[in-house]
Amino acid sequence: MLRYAVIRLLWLIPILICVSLIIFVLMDAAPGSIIDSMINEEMTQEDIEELKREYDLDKSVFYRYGKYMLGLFRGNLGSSEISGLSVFDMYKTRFPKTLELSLLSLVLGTLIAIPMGIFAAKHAGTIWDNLTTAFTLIGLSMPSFWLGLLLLIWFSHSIKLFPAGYDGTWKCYVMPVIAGGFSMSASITRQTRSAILDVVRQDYLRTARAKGVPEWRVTVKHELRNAWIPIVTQIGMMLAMTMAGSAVIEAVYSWPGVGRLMIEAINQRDTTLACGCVILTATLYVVLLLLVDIVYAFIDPRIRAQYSAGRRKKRRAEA
Amino acid sequence: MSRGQTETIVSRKEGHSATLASRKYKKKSAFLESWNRLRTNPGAMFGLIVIILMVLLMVYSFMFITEEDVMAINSANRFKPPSAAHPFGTDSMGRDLFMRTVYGTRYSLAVGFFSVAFGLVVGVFFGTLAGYFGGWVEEIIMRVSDVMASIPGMLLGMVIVAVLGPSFLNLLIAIGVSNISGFIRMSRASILSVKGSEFVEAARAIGMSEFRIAFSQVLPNSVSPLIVTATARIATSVLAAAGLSFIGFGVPVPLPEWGALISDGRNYLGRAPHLTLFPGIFIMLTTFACSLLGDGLRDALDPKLKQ
Amino acid sequence: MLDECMTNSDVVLDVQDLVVHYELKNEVVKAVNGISFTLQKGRSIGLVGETGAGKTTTALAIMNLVPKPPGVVKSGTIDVCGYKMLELKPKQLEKIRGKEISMIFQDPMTSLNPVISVGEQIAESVKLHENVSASEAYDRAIEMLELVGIPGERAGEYPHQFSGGMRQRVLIAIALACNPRILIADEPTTALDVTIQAQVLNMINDLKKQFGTALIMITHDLGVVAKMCDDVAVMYAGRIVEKGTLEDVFNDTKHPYTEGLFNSLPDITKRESELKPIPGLIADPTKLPEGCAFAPRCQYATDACRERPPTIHQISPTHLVECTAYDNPGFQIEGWQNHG
Amino acid sequence: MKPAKRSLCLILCIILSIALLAGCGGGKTESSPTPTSGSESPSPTKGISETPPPTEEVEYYEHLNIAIGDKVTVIDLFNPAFGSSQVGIISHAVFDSLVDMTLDNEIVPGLATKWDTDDYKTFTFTLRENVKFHNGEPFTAEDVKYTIERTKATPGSIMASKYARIESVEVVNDYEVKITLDSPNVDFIADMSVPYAGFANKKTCEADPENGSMIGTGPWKVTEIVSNDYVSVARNDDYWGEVPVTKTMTFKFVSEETARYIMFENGDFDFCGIGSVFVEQYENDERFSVESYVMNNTNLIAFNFKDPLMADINFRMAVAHAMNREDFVNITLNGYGVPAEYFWGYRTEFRNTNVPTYEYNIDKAKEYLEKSKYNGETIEIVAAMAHPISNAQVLQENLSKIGVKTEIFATDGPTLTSYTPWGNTDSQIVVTSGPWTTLASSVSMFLMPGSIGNKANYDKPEMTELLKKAAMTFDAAEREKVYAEIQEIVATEIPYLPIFNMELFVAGWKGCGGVKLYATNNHDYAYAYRIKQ
Repeated sequence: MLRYAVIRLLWLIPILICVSLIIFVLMDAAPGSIIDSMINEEMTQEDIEELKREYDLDKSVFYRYGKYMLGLFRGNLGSSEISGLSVFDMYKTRFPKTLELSLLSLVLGTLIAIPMGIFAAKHAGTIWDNLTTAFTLIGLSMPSFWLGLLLLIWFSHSIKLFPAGYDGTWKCYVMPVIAGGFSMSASITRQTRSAILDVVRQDYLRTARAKGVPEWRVTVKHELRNAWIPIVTQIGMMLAMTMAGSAVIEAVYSWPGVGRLMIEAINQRDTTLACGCVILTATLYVVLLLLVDIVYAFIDPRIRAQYSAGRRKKRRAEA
Repeated sequence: MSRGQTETIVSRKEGHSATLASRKYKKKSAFLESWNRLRTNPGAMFGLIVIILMVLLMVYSFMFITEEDVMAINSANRFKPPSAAHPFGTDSMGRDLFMRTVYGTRYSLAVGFFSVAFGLVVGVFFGTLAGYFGGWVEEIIMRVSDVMASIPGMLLGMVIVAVLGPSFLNLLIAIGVSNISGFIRMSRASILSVKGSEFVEAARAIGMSEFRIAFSQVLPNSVSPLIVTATARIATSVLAAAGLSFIGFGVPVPLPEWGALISDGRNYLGRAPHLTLFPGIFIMLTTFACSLLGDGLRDALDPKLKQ
Repeated sequence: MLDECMTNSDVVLDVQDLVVHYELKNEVVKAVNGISFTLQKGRSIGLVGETGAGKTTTALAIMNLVPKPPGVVKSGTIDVCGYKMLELKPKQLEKIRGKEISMIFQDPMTSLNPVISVGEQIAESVKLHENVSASEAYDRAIEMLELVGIPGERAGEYPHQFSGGMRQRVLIAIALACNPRILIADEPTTALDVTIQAQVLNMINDLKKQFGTALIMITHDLGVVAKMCDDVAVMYAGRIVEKGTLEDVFNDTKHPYTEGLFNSLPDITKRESELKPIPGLIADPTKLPEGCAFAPRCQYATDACRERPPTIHQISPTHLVECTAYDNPGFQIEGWQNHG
Repeated sequence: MKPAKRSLCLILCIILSIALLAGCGGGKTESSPTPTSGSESPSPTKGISETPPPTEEVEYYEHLNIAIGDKVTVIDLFNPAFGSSQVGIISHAVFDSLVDMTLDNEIVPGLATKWDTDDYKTFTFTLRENVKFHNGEPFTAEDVKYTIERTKATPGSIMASKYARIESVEVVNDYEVKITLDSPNVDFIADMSVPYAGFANKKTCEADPENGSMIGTGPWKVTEIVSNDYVSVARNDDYWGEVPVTKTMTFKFVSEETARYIMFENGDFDFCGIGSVFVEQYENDERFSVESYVMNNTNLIAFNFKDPLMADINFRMAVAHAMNREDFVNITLNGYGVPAEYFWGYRTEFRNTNVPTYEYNIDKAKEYLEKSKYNGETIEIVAAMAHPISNAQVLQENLSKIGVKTEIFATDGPTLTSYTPWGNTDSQIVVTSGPWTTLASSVSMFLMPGSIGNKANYDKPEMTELLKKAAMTFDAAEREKVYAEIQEIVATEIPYLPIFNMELFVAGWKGCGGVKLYATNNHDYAYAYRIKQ
């Protein structure tokens, strides 16, 4: 198992190199550069030439990329070109806010989704099943920013229940979590329902019932444990996606998260900051997916067997 | 031989030819059968009707609404609430929101369709190669797909639109690219599950080339998960396009894409909520319809799942 | 609390005209159309018939495990050691299943939960019915494994690490963990190859004798019935067409369908003789004919057979047949080469 | 009911309920305001800039929350990122400049008590004594020298271009400094009056390069800054000037405009800039008082002279006559704005009003169009940021009325800057805005060849001569004549076509006051207060 994890982490390095190269080259090709966001009318040509030298913009993009990667290998993500603040510090102040939001929406989403998914699967075909399906489809098809705006108007403008932006109290978390969590819980419900539906026809449930196992225990112990794999995959993917900070939710609620930091970085053509954010998010993403795979092993002994058997090529059922 | 037995032998022979005929008959009906099952599924029908409605709206907008109607500024009637003259009211520049929303269907449908098609073609091609040939081919393709997956979709979209400049085509490419890795993973998984089956050995036994096997034998068998993923992706693509336009990385400003309409209306929410309400409902209806149709297709094409 | 099982009469199971239908969207499958039989303590009965005769549905109905949405128990009573299985509330049912009566299934490959260890799955049954601690239940599970011929230390392993035969043994261990009065075996060996089949059957026999468990053996293999069962009930299209002791049914076959079954068995001693399979296909449960369901395929069928439901004739105290042909006393079927 | 039908109607009723819910819950929708015609003088409401009443009678809020219009990335005189649009507000609070400029353009003493010059080339400032930095360090001439030299050495920092022409800074004694320019500049004193011409302490900066330059001499000291989110300041009790009544303040940026208004109405903010669409709503609400000010910089369009068609005077005249300024004011500014006839800033000195202007006249426009080289091709209008993009769309509509086909390239700041460098030939019409400050000399960056602001690529030797001469003539009356001539040329050659001056609004709760609103957007919240009602 450890060997497998180490290999996956080693793969992180080439991935990060590719990701940073892609972002670096793309950002460089974008019209306008870092100094364009600093220029004001009073500057003359010489000022601009000096600025170009200052930010190595007169040299080729690969020179700058090389310098950036040298810094990276020494473990320093460099500092934002425009404000000089270290990228890691800016990320460090912003990331907890995104993490809080995504974890909260995910946890609440899952707590609602899994029982509902099971409920829908167990009553498949009845009115309740249709109701849940309609609910989840609405959740998936409602644009989260639109829902965010509507919540903003209802709960903050008409009935002054929740604050409109981030103000540190628990109240300001409610609306973004609902806006973000609604679609998350909808997709987890769907995944749970179809996972349980696949399991519900298996023979070993009949064996369990023949053993006299009560229905609730059949559901929790036998059905759910076999349905965890697709559910955990979905949750892992959801968490990985929100690590990037849902840019739209953070835009609507002026949430000081990583999503908005990236938008600002791109708007200001701050390549180092954008690259830094992407690298940190990508690392989190890969680590999270690795965690999901390791969780697979705990859930399903058949997968654990593949690792301990040390077979060279791993064949896990990709979702 | 006693009478009973000859009957049985004869009947068995006829039975055989009958089943042969029925099998041919059966082949045609496989499609018909899925269509029947789809037809009886109310959700899928609702989805199909809404999508057809949207396409009709698009055709209507191509024929009757000119660029001029949609862009004409009229400072007199700004922020008019929904009324008979303007079913959806008017926006901050006095333009009729109904015309703009209807005009906007072409963007969302096009984004939904083409970006998924783009992602599907590229994704499935590489996914099939990876799934079928395995070895270092698979390792490379999967790692590239990991790289693309690890860059958050929204950010990838932003950077691409920032690089190529805001235009409708670039928005398509941006979302298409973020769809690719999903299709690669999905098609690889379904190829892996199908690859082991006997008919692949049989095809190899009669000397078919590996390449032909991959694309003519193995791929058709993973068509149904493909269709289902495609419809689900249409829904997410329409949402992603709206999201990108909302944060200013979507279509160029004057074009009335739904996400952009919501973004225009968001500053006047307190004053004129109808500006964000109607485009939002249109987005929701389209994605809702796509998901319903996707579900319907999944149930129709995959009887095992049908309750 | 449930009253203790009636110990005076030795009847452990009494099924009276059980009718079970599956009501699907646009058709009704009449799986069981009036089954009645009883089972004494320690004896074993074989339910024989082709696939689709309603054998498994009967077994599931006895355990009240028929899947509720499509399945409906139209009528009939099932009396397991005095408990009215069809009227009990789920809570009480759960007390009986696994304790008084338990069941093993056909396909061992899918009947064990793949993510829970074998020992745990056995212990679960023990823990449910006897208030013992978890560790005691686990020890009991290891004992049971040893009993069915699997080394105890493998209790921690998972189902995918066992062969088909071994898994069937685990299922038997699970079923007999709480020493039930009745064991229903639904074609336990069909999925296994012959050598393993014999081992499993012998084991069931030994355990049956050791624990005095009554057995319902569901199979379409007459050889298995001959080896395992004291009584036999031949089923066709949801009804018992012939019922009696092994001796009655095998040597004094009365019903044409039973005769057809025996005729389609190859006889090792007479190689050159033609096999006489029963013509046509098994009756369609959704469109059962008026009279006797076997009439269309029966060579002795008369108009009477086709019009009205077959009459029941009590050939001997233990032997019963459901065939209108016996209305005229002189009727004899051709009989078949005596297998003995 | 058959199960299939039941689920269909279920889905339908859910959709309808969502739509209804969203519809009716959307808050009140009033009729649109009747657009008031752009009044010449700023609207009369004089709310939040009254001077604070004596402290005995009233009780003040101790803490004030102020919504600012853009994010503050960093507070550091030598960091390019400090130059966001809110730099004026932060600098008024945290830093002091040598001299200050009042609301009616009058220079008053700041850190310097006395200053004089004879040739506008060497200036000697006598500094105020016993002025302390926030960390207690004394303010001396050494700090002035250090700040100016370090700013010059840091390209892109906020005052770099203004200090570029300083040749040397000489410390005469602790409280006297002599600054020599490389060439005479009549507006040097006015340049030094901008709020962000502040000074950092040499010793502190060398000791703590990271946050050293956050220590200023102003009435407020920075207690906390979360980059791009908020800045918290506390009162500097031993400030040399008048000490504010409020104890602590927080400047916070909320990007979502609707959320900002809601937080303002819920009391999370005491002051908040208001978009023109909502002005009427707050003016009629007695809980708030609203004050407006007219921005000095004129929104205008530039014709790129490097493009053959744009260089054709007839085409520019056609566009001049085709522009209906009412449309621009009503649509982009919702009626609150001053249509601009002159390229000049709204209150920039030496304003010359007897120059040719071009009234809205479709026929004249068509006439000029016939004479021009225009033959039906599509012209590109490039614009960045919300108001210019809206102006671009109105211009597109106006020009389509006289048969000119246009296409809008809407983009963001950096792309526009990189797309329209000096001497570019790709851009045609650029929607931008004119000189910020009230100094006439600020016009030069729009008309001098080679400067960034010159989006029209205007390069006439005669104009360059006039601009240089203006900067050299010391005598005000003389200078006025030269600028008048410059305005004459601009009006006739139309490199820039003025549209309007924006009227912006800042609202505060009843009992708020003490805010000085400058036409250059560098508002002074240093003495803001709010009385408990």
